Amino acid sequence: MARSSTAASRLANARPDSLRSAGDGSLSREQKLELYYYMRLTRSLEERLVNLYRQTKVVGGLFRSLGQEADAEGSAYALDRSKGDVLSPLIRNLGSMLVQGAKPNEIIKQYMAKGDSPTRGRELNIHYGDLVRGFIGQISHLGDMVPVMAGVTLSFKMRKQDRVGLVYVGDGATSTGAFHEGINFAAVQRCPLVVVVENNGYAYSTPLKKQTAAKQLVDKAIGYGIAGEQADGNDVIATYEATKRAVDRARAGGGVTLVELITYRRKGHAEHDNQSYVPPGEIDRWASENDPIDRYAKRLLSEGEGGGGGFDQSQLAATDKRVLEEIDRATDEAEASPMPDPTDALVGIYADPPAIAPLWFRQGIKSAVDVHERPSSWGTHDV
Amino acid sequence: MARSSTAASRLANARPDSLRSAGDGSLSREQKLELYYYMRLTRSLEERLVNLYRQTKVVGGLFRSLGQEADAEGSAYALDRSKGDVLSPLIRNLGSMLVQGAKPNEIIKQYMAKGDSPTRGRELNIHYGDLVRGFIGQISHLGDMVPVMAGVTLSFKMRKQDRVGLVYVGDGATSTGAFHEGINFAAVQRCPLVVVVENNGYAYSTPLKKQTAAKQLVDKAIGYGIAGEQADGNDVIATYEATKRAVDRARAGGGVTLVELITYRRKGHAEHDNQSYVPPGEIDRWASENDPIDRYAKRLLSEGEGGGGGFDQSQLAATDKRVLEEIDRATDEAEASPMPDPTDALVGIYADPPAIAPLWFRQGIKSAVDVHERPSSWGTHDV
Amino acid sequence: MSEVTYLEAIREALFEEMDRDENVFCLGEDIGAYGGAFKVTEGLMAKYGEERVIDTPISEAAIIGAAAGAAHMGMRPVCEMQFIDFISTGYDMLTNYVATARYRSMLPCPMVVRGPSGGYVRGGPFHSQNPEAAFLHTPGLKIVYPATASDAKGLLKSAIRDEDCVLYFEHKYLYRRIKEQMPDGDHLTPIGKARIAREGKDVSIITYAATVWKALEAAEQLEKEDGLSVEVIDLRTILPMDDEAIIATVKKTNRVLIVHEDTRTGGVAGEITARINENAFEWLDAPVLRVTAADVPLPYSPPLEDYVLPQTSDIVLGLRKLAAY
Amino acid sequence: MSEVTYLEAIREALFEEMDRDENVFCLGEDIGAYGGAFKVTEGLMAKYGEERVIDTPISEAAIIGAAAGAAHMGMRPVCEMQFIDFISTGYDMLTNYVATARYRSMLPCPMVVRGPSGGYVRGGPFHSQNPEAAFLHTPGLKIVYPATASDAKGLLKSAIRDEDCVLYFEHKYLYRRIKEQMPDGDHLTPIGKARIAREGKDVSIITYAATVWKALEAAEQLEKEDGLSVEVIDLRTILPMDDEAIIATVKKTNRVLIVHEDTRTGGVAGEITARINENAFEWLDAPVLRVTAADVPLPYSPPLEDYVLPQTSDIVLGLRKLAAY
Ligand SMILES: Cc1ncc(C[n+]2csc(CCOP(=O)(O)OP(=O)(O)O)c2C)c(N)n1
Ligand SMILES: Cc1ncc(C[n+]2csc(CCOP(=O)(O)OP(=O)(O)O)c2C)c(N)n1
Ligand SMILES: [Mg+2]
Ligand SMILES: [Mg+2]
Repeated sequence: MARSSTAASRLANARPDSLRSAGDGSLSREQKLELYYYMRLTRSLEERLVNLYRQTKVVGGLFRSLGQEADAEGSAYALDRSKGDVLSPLIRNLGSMLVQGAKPNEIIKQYMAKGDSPTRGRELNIHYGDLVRGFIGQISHLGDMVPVMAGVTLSFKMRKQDRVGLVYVGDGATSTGAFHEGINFAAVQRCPLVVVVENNGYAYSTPLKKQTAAKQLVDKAIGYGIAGEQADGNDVIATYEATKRAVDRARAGGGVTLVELITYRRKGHAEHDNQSYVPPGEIDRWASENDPIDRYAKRLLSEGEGGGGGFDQSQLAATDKRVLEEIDRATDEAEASPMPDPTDALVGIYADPPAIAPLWFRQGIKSAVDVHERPSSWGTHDV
Repeated sequence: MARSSTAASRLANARPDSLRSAGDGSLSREQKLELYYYMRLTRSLEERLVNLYRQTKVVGGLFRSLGQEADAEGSAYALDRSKGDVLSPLIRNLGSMLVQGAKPNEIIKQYMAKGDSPTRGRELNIHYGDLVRGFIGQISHLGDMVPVMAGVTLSFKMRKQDRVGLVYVGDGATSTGAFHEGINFAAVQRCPLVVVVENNGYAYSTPLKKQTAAKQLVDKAIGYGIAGEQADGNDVIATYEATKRAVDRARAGGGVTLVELITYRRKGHAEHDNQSYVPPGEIDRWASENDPIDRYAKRLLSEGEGGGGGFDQSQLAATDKRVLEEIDRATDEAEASPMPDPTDALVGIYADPPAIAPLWFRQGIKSAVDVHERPSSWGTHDV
Repeated sequence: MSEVTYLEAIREALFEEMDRDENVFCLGEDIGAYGGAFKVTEGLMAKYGEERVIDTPISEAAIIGAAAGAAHMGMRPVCEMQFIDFISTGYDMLTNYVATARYRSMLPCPMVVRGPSGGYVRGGPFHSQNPEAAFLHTPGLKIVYPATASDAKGLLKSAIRDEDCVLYFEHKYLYRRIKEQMPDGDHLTPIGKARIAREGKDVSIITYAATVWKALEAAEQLEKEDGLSVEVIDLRTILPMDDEAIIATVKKTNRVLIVHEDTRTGGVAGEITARINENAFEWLDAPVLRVTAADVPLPYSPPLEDYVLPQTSDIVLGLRKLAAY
Repeated sequence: MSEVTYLEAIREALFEEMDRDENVFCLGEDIGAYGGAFKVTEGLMAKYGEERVIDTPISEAAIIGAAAGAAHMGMRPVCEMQFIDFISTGYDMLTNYVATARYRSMLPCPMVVRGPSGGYVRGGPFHSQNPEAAFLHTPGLKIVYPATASDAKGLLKSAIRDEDCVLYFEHKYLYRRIKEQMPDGDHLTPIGKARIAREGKDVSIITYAATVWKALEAAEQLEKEDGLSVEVIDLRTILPMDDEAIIATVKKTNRVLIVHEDTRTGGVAGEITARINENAFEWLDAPVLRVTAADVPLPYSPPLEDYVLPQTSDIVLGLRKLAAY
């Protein structure tokens, strides 16, 4: 059982074109269109954030998943929200959060550090979660979410709940001790956990070959005694199917699966990164030949009725339009939102006490910078 | 190259008897006898320590490698001391230190916390090292020596030295984040490092199946993209040969090898452990059927002249005698050694300053417990 | 009822809380079949089974991280570090993930991390640590360190019920050396409240954990030999600190000696001194002094360990200096 | 010579030391081809090659551990943490292995761990940390935290030459905001020596890193508005602490405000307060006070971050309170 996908995992030196092409799973027409919707929503939302970033309305850095929409969305789609499945995204998995029900206005408010954003201005970008909708907010320290999700899924097992967890890590994050300890712990406990390794070729500027000497990341499954799956991360149906197998295995008591999705990070680590370390032509090649939305749209348009496809262009265009309207509304709402009240900073470190007292030099002072003008030599954000 | 030993590593569910039996490498008669000497020295020295422990002359716990002498000694013997190879032992690798030139009197003094022990009473049992002789002292935190040895061997590579490093970890220590980060780092850098995983079936009371879901630990090599070797850890020639292949590979620029040596811990984690968690009969079976010294002695006695063996009983008996004399002398010396001078505790935290000043309430006081009798309610050692 | 040791008190707390709340479970290395390196969890697995008493791989970061994940879902995990020294490998997980979960993500993380701590046992540098100062610096964590058997029980029960993460340090020197009759019923020691271990009026000692007993010995000696009345405050909780109790004793005796077993620089005594300065400076008739371990990794040989760790005689000297000030 | 920024000063130190000693090498995430997240190491790989400027996997514990191993063999590794917040995952390696190597095993471990630290940059809870207090508690480590460009250079060069492990925290807010002409020649700032950043006689501020500049602003304001003369001590080295300089300023002004950007409880200010109490209590005309961050994980939204971190106005209030005492 634990070795069920040795065949897939043996595909040495896999490159997107060498991966087996996917069927269409058993997705209904509505689901297929919904998948398209999430991919488009992710891309357009990030594009809107780029605009806001250029207008300096975003506080801090901006992270893109351009060209990786198929992997986060396809894999998250394999979970069953009605059963209470839970995932934990990383910085390039905005799409997976949207699939679980995160809303564009929340995301924009987070990026704008607004007081009514999900974290009330405490955490940045997409670092937030909602257990009710089934996603848990990441912290920056890579790898740490793997043990956490091992524990989340351990609780499913202990309570005999029919729930599955999914945690994302990048190729870079597989080098962390936390990844190792977490996946091993979950493997021994046979937790219902899917570990999706998004292999996008880079960790910041570091190419895969400086991250690991392994030929392929799915090989790590062997050392943990767990199942491995590998799929073309730019084929949304393939990522869906590979993850679905893993989710089904987890739900059936088969324990942990490591799913390697092979994709490519077309933008820099964050918006400021000029990607000078990328070999010339590489990005263009992926953009022109292997864009996951282009590929999926083509497929939706060309597929015959029998396969559940055969959409026409106007249906996709209507989705694109709907997405933009949604994002417009979200932007308006976010822009109109207030910044946090400074003293909210003192609330909620503990359940008891629910708030701490201001320090003596701040007693009665509501905002540090209102009372005393910030000297011009002390700017604001520019990490 | 990195997969050179896939054959060995594929030996699923290996048990000692299913492992291929070893040749005799290319060891000379003298070397064969020397290997016997080290195994006997290790065992007898530990037996002496047990006596001292029962006499409460040992401070703290006592750790045995009974039944594991073949793996530490055989593997360490594969290093080339004349080239400046370095190893880092764990608690059950006393034998590897002896091979590198550690002396029984040092070991006994360490266990007795003497002032002229290698660490001057600062660290316990075999936690000490000597770079000149080529071994580095471990700390208690399992896994931490793997990154350290990655760095030691990185320096060999940077300086183009013809040296190899070897680090021991137990089956339990493979679960640590430090092990993972260190072996991966060394793998990417192609450091001349051999990682010996001593699989003795238990980590304290925890059996292997609760430590990892992997069928065999050598499988972990695959996930790191490094070579793997597996050998019967109770066959000293087999451990020597497997490790020798790894050492040769490292020296030739072939990078890291993970060597799994399959053995069995016949004593408890430490002397106080009653091994109640061990299935009945298991220990006896290993003791009667698979004692590494018995096996090796038998082999030395039965081998024909041509193979370099054919020793007679008197030669082995002479070695046994020599070992006991050595240990007697070492014990006498250790017993006669002074305890440390209390104020030596303040020396050598930094190079600069070379010593710290005593705290104000200790100024002019040489020994805390001389000036003020320790209340009877405050005992001494009994961890 | 008969007296129970500090160690048995901890075990009683575990049994009672696991009985009370099915969400409570234990995880750690060798805590199940073996009952733990010090046998604290002995009998637990036999009663509650492998699902609720989990023998884990050697992975402190995963133990703590998995506890956090389970705690998010409403479980009440109690993690054992085989020796508290190994909590260092979970430092990131505790300070960055666990401590901030409620604040940054409104996610409760009710869990306990406990383990044998402290020296005076010839354990050497890696089996004798006192890690409280390393975590004092982390808002979002709570830290308790009981000195008596009844507090060992009462604080562990409170820690398990707390809505946040509590680091529960238990002093291994005290495990089998002190005994006490347990209070009746559902005994809870409140987190955040110090205890007056001995009333006095001339000089105060503020301390916690094993050195509470040394402080009491020194106090007795001073009463006998110098006729001085020494108050001993046992903090019990290190974070959040009981400022009220600290200020009260300063106002009463006007002279304070802080004693801890941990090394001096960056230890908890500094924080206490700062709080006294801020809140009760006018009440001080003498400087706040510290008796602590010397700033070295704790050596293992008896003469060295004895020299490095604070002894009763040191406290006596400190008290005399303060009294004479 | 033209002025160089704090960031360029760090880079100059790296180039000079790598030139001077072939045993010096750098390792860290994205420091090579990319030149580091903040471009501190830009140009280094081009000059010294991949062997001496190593792009590592995302493995802080391995970076630190490997540095230790190389240092044992006589190399002089300089580790970069991409953000100093990630040093937490190397906490065990630093405090247990590195810090104790000389003491327990007589093995030198000369290495530097450096990285962008500190807030005021909207970095949120995991890109703004000040980890000095977490390590203050570890004998065997040294800690420096420069406030000026020339100290940034001089301390890094000294750290690389030190025979022990030095944690070198560089404040990312200062990277490109301050500039200075570098002293000529082989400029070394001694480790363990504080600096009088501004002479004064009425009140003292003891601080380090970015808040040195806020302290100087507040001092100026007080001089102008209140006619008070404020002395500002820039510690530069946190461990070992320069007791002499601390005592000297106490004896001079008799009033001390300690300022740090880090959270309050368990921060460095407590230790300084304790040392002042022990060594110069009689010289105090007022309690030692602290202006620090509030005890919360640092939030990211500007109004929150501004509220949590110490501002110049807070220091002004603190100084006025002390002066009026
Ligand atoms: C423990 C830790 N070390 C360093 C970093 C800094 N860092 C943030 S993202 C990143 C690269 C991540 O690469 P990868 O895991 O491949 O994810 P990707 O960005 O490609 O999606 C690094 C080094 C971090 N967040 N955590
Ligand atoms: C990080 C860490 N966690 C826990 C321990 C406590 N501990 C000491 S030895 C041991 C078991 C080690 O098992 P293994 O690695 O298999 O080595 P063996 O004793 O079998 O040789 C444990 C859990 C430790 N030393 N370090
Ligand atoms: Mg990546
Ligand atoms: Mg073992």
